[in-house]
Amino acid sequence: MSNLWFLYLFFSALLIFIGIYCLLTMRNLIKLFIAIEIISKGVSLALVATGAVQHTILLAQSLVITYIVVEVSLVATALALIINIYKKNKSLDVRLLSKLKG
Amino acid sequence: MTAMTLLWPIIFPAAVAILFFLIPTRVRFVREVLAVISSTVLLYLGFALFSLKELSLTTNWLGMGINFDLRLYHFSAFILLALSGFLFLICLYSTVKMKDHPRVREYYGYVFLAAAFSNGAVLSNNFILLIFFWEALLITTYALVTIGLKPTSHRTAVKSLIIGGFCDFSMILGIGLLWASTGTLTMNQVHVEPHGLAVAAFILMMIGAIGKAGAMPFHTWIPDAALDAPVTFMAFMPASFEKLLGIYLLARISLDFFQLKVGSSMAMVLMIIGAATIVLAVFMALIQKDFKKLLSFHAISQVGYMILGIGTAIPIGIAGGIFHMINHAMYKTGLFLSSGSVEHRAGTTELKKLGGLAREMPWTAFGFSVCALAISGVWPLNGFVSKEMVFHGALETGYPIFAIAAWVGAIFTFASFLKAGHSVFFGPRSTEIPKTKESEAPIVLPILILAALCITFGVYNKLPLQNFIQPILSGQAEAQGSLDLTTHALNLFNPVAGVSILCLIIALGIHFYGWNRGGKKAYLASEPIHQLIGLKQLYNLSEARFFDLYEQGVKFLQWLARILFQFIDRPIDFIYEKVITAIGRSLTGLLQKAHNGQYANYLAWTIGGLLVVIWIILQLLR
Amino acid sequence: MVFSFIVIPLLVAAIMPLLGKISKKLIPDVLTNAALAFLLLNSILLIKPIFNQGSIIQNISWMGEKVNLQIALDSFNLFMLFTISLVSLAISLFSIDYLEHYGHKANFYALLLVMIAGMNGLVLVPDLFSIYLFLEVAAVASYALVAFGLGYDELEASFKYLMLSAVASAFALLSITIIFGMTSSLNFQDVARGLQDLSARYVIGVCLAFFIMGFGLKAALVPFHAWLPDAHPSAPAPISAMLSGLLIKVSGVYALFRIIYSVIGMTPVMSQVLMALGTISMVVAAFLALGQKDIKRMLAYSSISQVGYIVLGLAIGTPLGIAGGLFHLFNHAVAKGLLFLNSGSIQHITGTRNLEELGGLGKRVPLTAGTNLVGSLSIAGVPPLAGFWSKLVIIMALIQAKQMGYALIAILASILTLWYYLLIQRRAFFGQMNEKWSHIKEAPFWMSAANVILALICILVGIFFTPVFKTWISPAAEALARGVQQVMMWGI
Amino acid sequence: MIIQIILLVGLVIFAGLAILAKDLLKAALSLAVASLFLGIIFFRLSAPYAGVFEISVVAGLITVLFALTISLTRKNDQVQEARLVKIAFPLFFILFLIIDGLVMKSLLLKVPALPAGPEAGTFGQVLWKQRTFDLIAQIGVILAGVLAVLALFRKKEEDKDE
Repeated sequence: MSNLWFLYLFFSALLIFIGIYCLLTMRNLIKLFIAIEIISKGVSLALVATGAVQHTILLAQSLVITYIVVEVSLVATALALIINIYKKNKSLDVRLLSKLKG
Repeated sequence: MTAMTLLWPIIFPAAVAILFFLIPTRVRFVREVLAVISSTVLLYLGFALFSLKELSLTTNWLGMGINFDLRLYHFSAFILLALSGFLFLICLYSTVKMKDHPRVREYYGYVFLAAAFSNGAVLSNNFILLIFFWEALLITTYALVTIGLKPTSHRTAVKSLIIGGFCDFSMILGIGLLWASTGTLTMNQVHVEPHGLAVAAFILMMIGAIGKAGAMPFHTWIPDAALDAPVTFMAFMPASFEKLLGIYLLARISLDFFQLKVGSSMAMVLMIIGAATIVLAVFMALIQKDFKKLLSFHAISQVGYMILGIGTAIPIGIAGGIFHMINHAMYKTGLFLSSGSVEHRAGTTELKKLGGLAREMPWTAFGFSVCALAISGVWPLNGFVSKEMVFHGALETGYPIFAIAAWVGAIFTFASFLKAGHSVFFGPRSTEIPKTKESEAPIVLPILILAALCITFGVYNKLPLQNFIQPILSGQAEAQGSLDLTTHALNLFNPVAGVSILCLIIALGIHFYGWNRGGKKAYLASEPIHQLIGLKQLYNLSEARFFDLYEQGVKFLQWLARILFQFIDRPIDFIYEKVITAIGRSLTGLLQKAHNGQYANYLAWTIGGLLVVIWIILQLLR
Repeated sequence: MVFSFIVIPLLVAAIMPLLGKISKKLIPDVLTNAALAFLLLNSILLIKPIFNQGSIIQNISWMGEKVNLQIALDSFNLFMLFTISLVSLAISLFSIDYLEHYGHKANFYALLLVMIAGMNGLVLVPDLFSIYLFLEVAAVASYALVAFGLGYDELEASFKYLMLSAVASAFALLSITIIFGMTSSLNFQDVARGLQDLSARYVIGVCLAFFIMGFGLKAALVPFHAWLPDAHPSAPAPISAMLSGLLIKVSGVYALFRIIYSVIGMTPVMSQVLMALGTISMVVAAFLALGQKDIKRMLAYSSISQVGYIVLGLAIGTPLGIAGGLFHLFNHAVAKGLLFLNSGSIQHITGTRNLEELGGLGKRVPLTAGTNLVGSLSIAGVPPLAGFWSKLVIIMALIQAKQMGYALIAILASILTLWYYLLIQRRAFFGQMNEKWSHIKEAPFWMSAANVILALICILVGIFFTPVFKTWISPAAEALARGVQQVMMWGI
Repeated sequence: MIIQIILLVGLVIFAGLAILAKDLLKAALSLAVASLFLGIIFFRLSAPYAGVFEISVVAGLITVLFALTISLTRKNDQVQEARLVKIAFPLFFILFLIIDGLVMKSLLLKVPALPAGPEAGTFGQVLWKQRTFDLIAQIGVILAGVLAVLALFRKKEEDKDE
C-alpha cells in the first residue's frame, strides 16, 4: 500500500476526530449535525483516496456518489427532526434532550 | 405391548390436562369424574407397565446424541407406579376438597400436567429429555402454589421458582460437565469414576436432585408454601411427587452414573447433608404452632433420612433410603391429607385452636395416628423398617455420628407428632371450633388407604423389599454378599432396634413429662374458666407456663432450635431476600443512574468501547 | 423469485403515498398485508430449492443489458428472510387496528415497507458496500418511524438514535473502505479470497473492532446500546416490535456475523472478544431491566440482554453454538415482537405503560394476558416454549466448547430474565385489580389476532422443536459455520 | 502534491471553523467551503463526477438545507456553548495530530494489499453495470428520506380528522 494512502487517511482521521470532538462537547443540535457531516467527509475522503491509490477510482467514485445520496437523505431526515424538536422545545440545546433516562 | 406404550404415561395425562383447561369453570361434576377416571386409567397403566419390567423406546431426535429415549426398567417402573398411585389418591381427595375452589379448572389441569412431566422425567433415558421434564415441573409447581390465593402466594411461588430454578440450572451445568467428560447423553450408558471434573458434575447434579427433594438448604419455600398453597398441593408435590423424583434421581446419580464408594468424599457430603437436614429441620418442626407448617418441616427432615441412606453407599442403607422414600411419600401424604381433612371441617390448622377432634372425626384421627406412628418409626409400621435399615447402613459406614443424628431426629419426630396429635385429635375438645363431623368419604378414603399401606408395608415388609427395592440394588451387591434386605427388618432383638425403641420411649417421656407437669390440669380445666373475668390473667399465666413447662424438658434444645432457626434457616432466607435482591437493586440503581439521557455521555461510551475493543483485540493478537 | 423481496416492498412503498390520497385506510391496509403475505409465501416456496441446491446465486439482466444484480441466497439468508417476513406480517396485521389513532396510515406503511425492503436487501446482497447501503435504507426509515408519533419522547429518542447510529455506520464504512483498499474488491467472494491470500492480522483486527462498533451499535451490544432503551419504547408499538424483533438482529447481528463468518473468517480472538461482549450485554442489561417501571423500557433492556445471548451463541463458533444462536434469534424475534405488540395492546386498552399503575388486568383481558405470558415465558426460557430450547442449546454449546464460566453466567442471567418477566406478569396481569381498569375491554380483533399468531408460533416451535431445529436451523447454522469456504464456492 | 496537501489542510481548517464558529450560518458556510475543497480534491484524484456531486449536492443542496433550518430555528436565542470547549480544542487537536501522525507512520508500508488489475470501461459502465444494486438501494434511501420528511412534517390537524 503506497505512502500516499496514509497521507489521505491521516487527514481523514483528523476530520473524524474534529467531528467526534464536536459531538462530545458541543450543545447545539445543528452544530452536532454539522459534526456528523464532517465525519462523513472524512469517510468519503478515505474512500476516494483508496480508489485513487489502488487504481480502482471508477468504482470508488460510484461508491462516493451513492454515499453522497445517502448523506442527503440522512441530512433531510435529521434536519426535519431538529426542526420538530425546536418546535417542541423552543431551544436547540441537546442537554434538554434527556427526559428519557434510567 | 409395543415400545410405544411408553408414551402413554406422558401423553395421556397431558391430553387430560388440556381437556381440563378447556372445561369451563361452571361445569361441575364432569371435572371430578374425569379426574378420578383418568387417574384410575393411569394407575392401571402403572401396574401394567410395572409388570413389564423392561421396555425402551429410542427415536432419533436431534442428533448429537440427543435422542428421544425412554426407558422402563424395574426402578423407573416402580417410581411410575408409585406416582400414579399417589395421583389417584390425591385426585380422589381433591374431588371434595377442591370442589368449590375458584381456580379449580387450572388446578386439575396443572396437577395432570405435573403428572405428565413427572412420568416423563422418570421414564426419560436421555439427559436433555430429563432436563426438559424436570424444568417443566417448575412451572406447574409455580402455578399450583399461586392457586393458594393467599396474599403471599405469589411471593412464595416466585421463591419456589427461583430456588428450584437455581437447583435445576446447576443440574444442567452438572449434566453438561458429565457430557463433556463422557461424550454421551444416554443415561444408562453413563458410568463415571468419580474424580476430577466428575466430582464437580456430581455435586452440581446432586444439588439438582436434592433441591427437588427439598433438602436443606433448598427447602425454605416449603414451609411458606404450607400456608400459602392448597393443602392438596402440599400432599401432591412436596410430600410425594417431588420426593419420589428427587430421590429417584439422587439414587440414579449415586448408583448408576457415579458409583459412589463407601466413605468417599462425595458419600460423606451426602451423609452430612442428610444428617444436617434431619436434625435441623426436626428442631424447627418442634416449635411450629401450625399443623401444616409442622408437617412441612417434617417433610424436609425426612428427606434427610433418604439422603443419609443413599449416602452410606452400603446396600442396606441405600435400600433403606429408597424404602424410606416410598414410605415417607405414603405417610406424609396421609398426614397432609388428614391435616386437609381437619382444615376442611374445622376451618383452621392452628394447633392452639384445635383439640379433641377424635370423637367427631374418628377415621381421620385413626389415619393420622397410623401415619404419625409410622413416621415416628414405631414397630411394626413401615417407618420402623426403613429407619432401621438407614441406621444399620449408617453404623456400617463406621461413622456412628450419623446414626446418632438420625436417632436424635427420631426422638424429636416422635415428640412433635405426639404434640400435634395430642393437641389436634386428643385432649380436651376445643371450644373455638363449632361442632363438626367426619369429612366425606373421598377425603377419608385416601387417608385410610395410605394408613393401610403403612401397616402393610411394615408388617409384610418382604413384599415391597423383595419386589421393589431388591431388583434396583441387584447390581450393587458385592460378589458374595447376599442381598437379603429383610434380615433385620422387623427384628426387635438387636442393639440397633433397641436404641431406636429407647429413642421412642424417651420421646414419649419428654412429651408426657411436659404435658403432665404443666398443662394437663390447667389445659383440661381452663376452658370454661377462660371466659370468666379476673381469672383470665391467671389462665393466661398458666397457659404461658404450660408452654414454658412443656418445653422445659427441651429448653436447651428449644433454645438451640431458635438459634439454629435464626442462624441457619434465616440466613438462607436472608441471602435470598436481602443480599441477592439488595445487590441486584443497587447494581440496577447504579446502572440506571449511568443512563442519564445525555447524548454526549452515550457517545462517549461508544467511542470508549471502540477504543477498548481495539486495544483488547490488539493485545490478543500479540 | 428472490429479487421480489427487495422490489415489491419498494414499489408498494413508492405508490403508497399516492394511494393514501384516494383511500386513507382500506387500500394501505390491504395492500401492505398482501405484499407481506406474498413475501412470506415466497420465502416458504424458496425452502425447497435451497435445500436441494444449497445456495442460489442469481444474476439478473435488466432490459437485455447484462448488469450486476447479484443475489446470493443460502440457508442462512433464507432463514433470516423467513424470520423477517413472518414477524413483519404479524406486525402489519397488528398495525391495522393500532394505527387508527396515529393517522397517516399510508405514510406509516410506506416507511415500514421501505424498512423491510432495506432489511431484505441487507440480507440478500453479497457485497460489503451494498450491506452498508441497505443498512442505511432501513435505518433512515426507522429514524422516521421512531419519531412517527411526533411527541417529545419520540423526537428525543429518534434524534439520539440517529446521531449515534450515524457515527457507527461511518465507522463501519471506514472499515469497509480499508478492506476495499486491501483487496480492491467488495464482493464477499473476492474479498474472502483476497483476505485469505493476505496476511494482515493486525489491520483485520482493527477493521473488526470498527465492525464491532458499527454493527454492534445497531445490535445494541453493551456499551454501544444506549440509544435502544430510548428509541424502542418511544416508537409506536408495531415499530418497537419491528426494531427489537428484527432490525437490531438484521442490521446488527446478521451483518456482523455474515461479515465475520463469510468474509473475514472466524478466529479464536474474534470469538473471545465477541463472547465477552455478548456476556457483558446479557448481564448488564438484565440488571437494568430489573429496575424499570415502564413495560416497554423493560422489554427494550431485555432485548439487549437477549441479543447478548444470541451473540454469545454465534460467537462460540461451533455448529451447535451457531445453531443455538440462530434459533434464539428466531425465537427472540417472535417472542419480543409478540411482547412489544402486546405492550401496544396494553397501552391501547389502558392508556398507560407504567407497571405501577397496572394490575389485575388478567381477568379482564385474558387474550392479552395469555399471549403476554407465553411470550414472557418463552424469552425467559421456560419449557416447553421455544425460548427454553434455544437457551439450552446455547448453554450446551458453551459447555461443549469448554467455556464453563460463560455457561454459568448464561444460566444465572437466565434466572434474572425469569425474574423480571415475572415482575411484569405480577404487576400487570395478576395481583390486585386496580379500580381504574374495571371497565376495560379486550384489544381489537387484528391486534389480538397478531398476538395470538405469534404466541402460537412460540408454543408450536417449542413443542415441535425437533423438526424445526433439524430442518430449519441446522442447515442455516451449517451454511454459516462453513463460512468462508461456502462463500468462495458461490461463484463456481 | 503540494497543492493537494494545501487543499487537505484547507479542508481540515474549514472543518475546524465549522465547529468553532459561533454563528451557525457561518458554521454552515464553512462546511460548504470544506465541501468545496473536498470536491476539488476529488477532482484532482481523478474522480471528477464525485467532485461535481460533492460540490453541487453537499456544498450546494445540503448547505441550503442547513441555512433553511437555521433560519427556521432562529427566533429564540442561541445555545450557549461551554467556553472551555473552544479553548481546549487546539490542545486536543494537536494531541490527536501527534497520535494520528505516529499511528500512520507506524503503519507505513505495513498494510498489505493485493494489486488490482486495471479497471476496464468508463465510469458510467461501472456505475450502471457493476454497481446496479447500489442504484436500487439509492432509490430506497431517497424514498426513505422523502417519506421521512413527509412523516415528520405532516399536518397535525389531519390527525384529528382520522
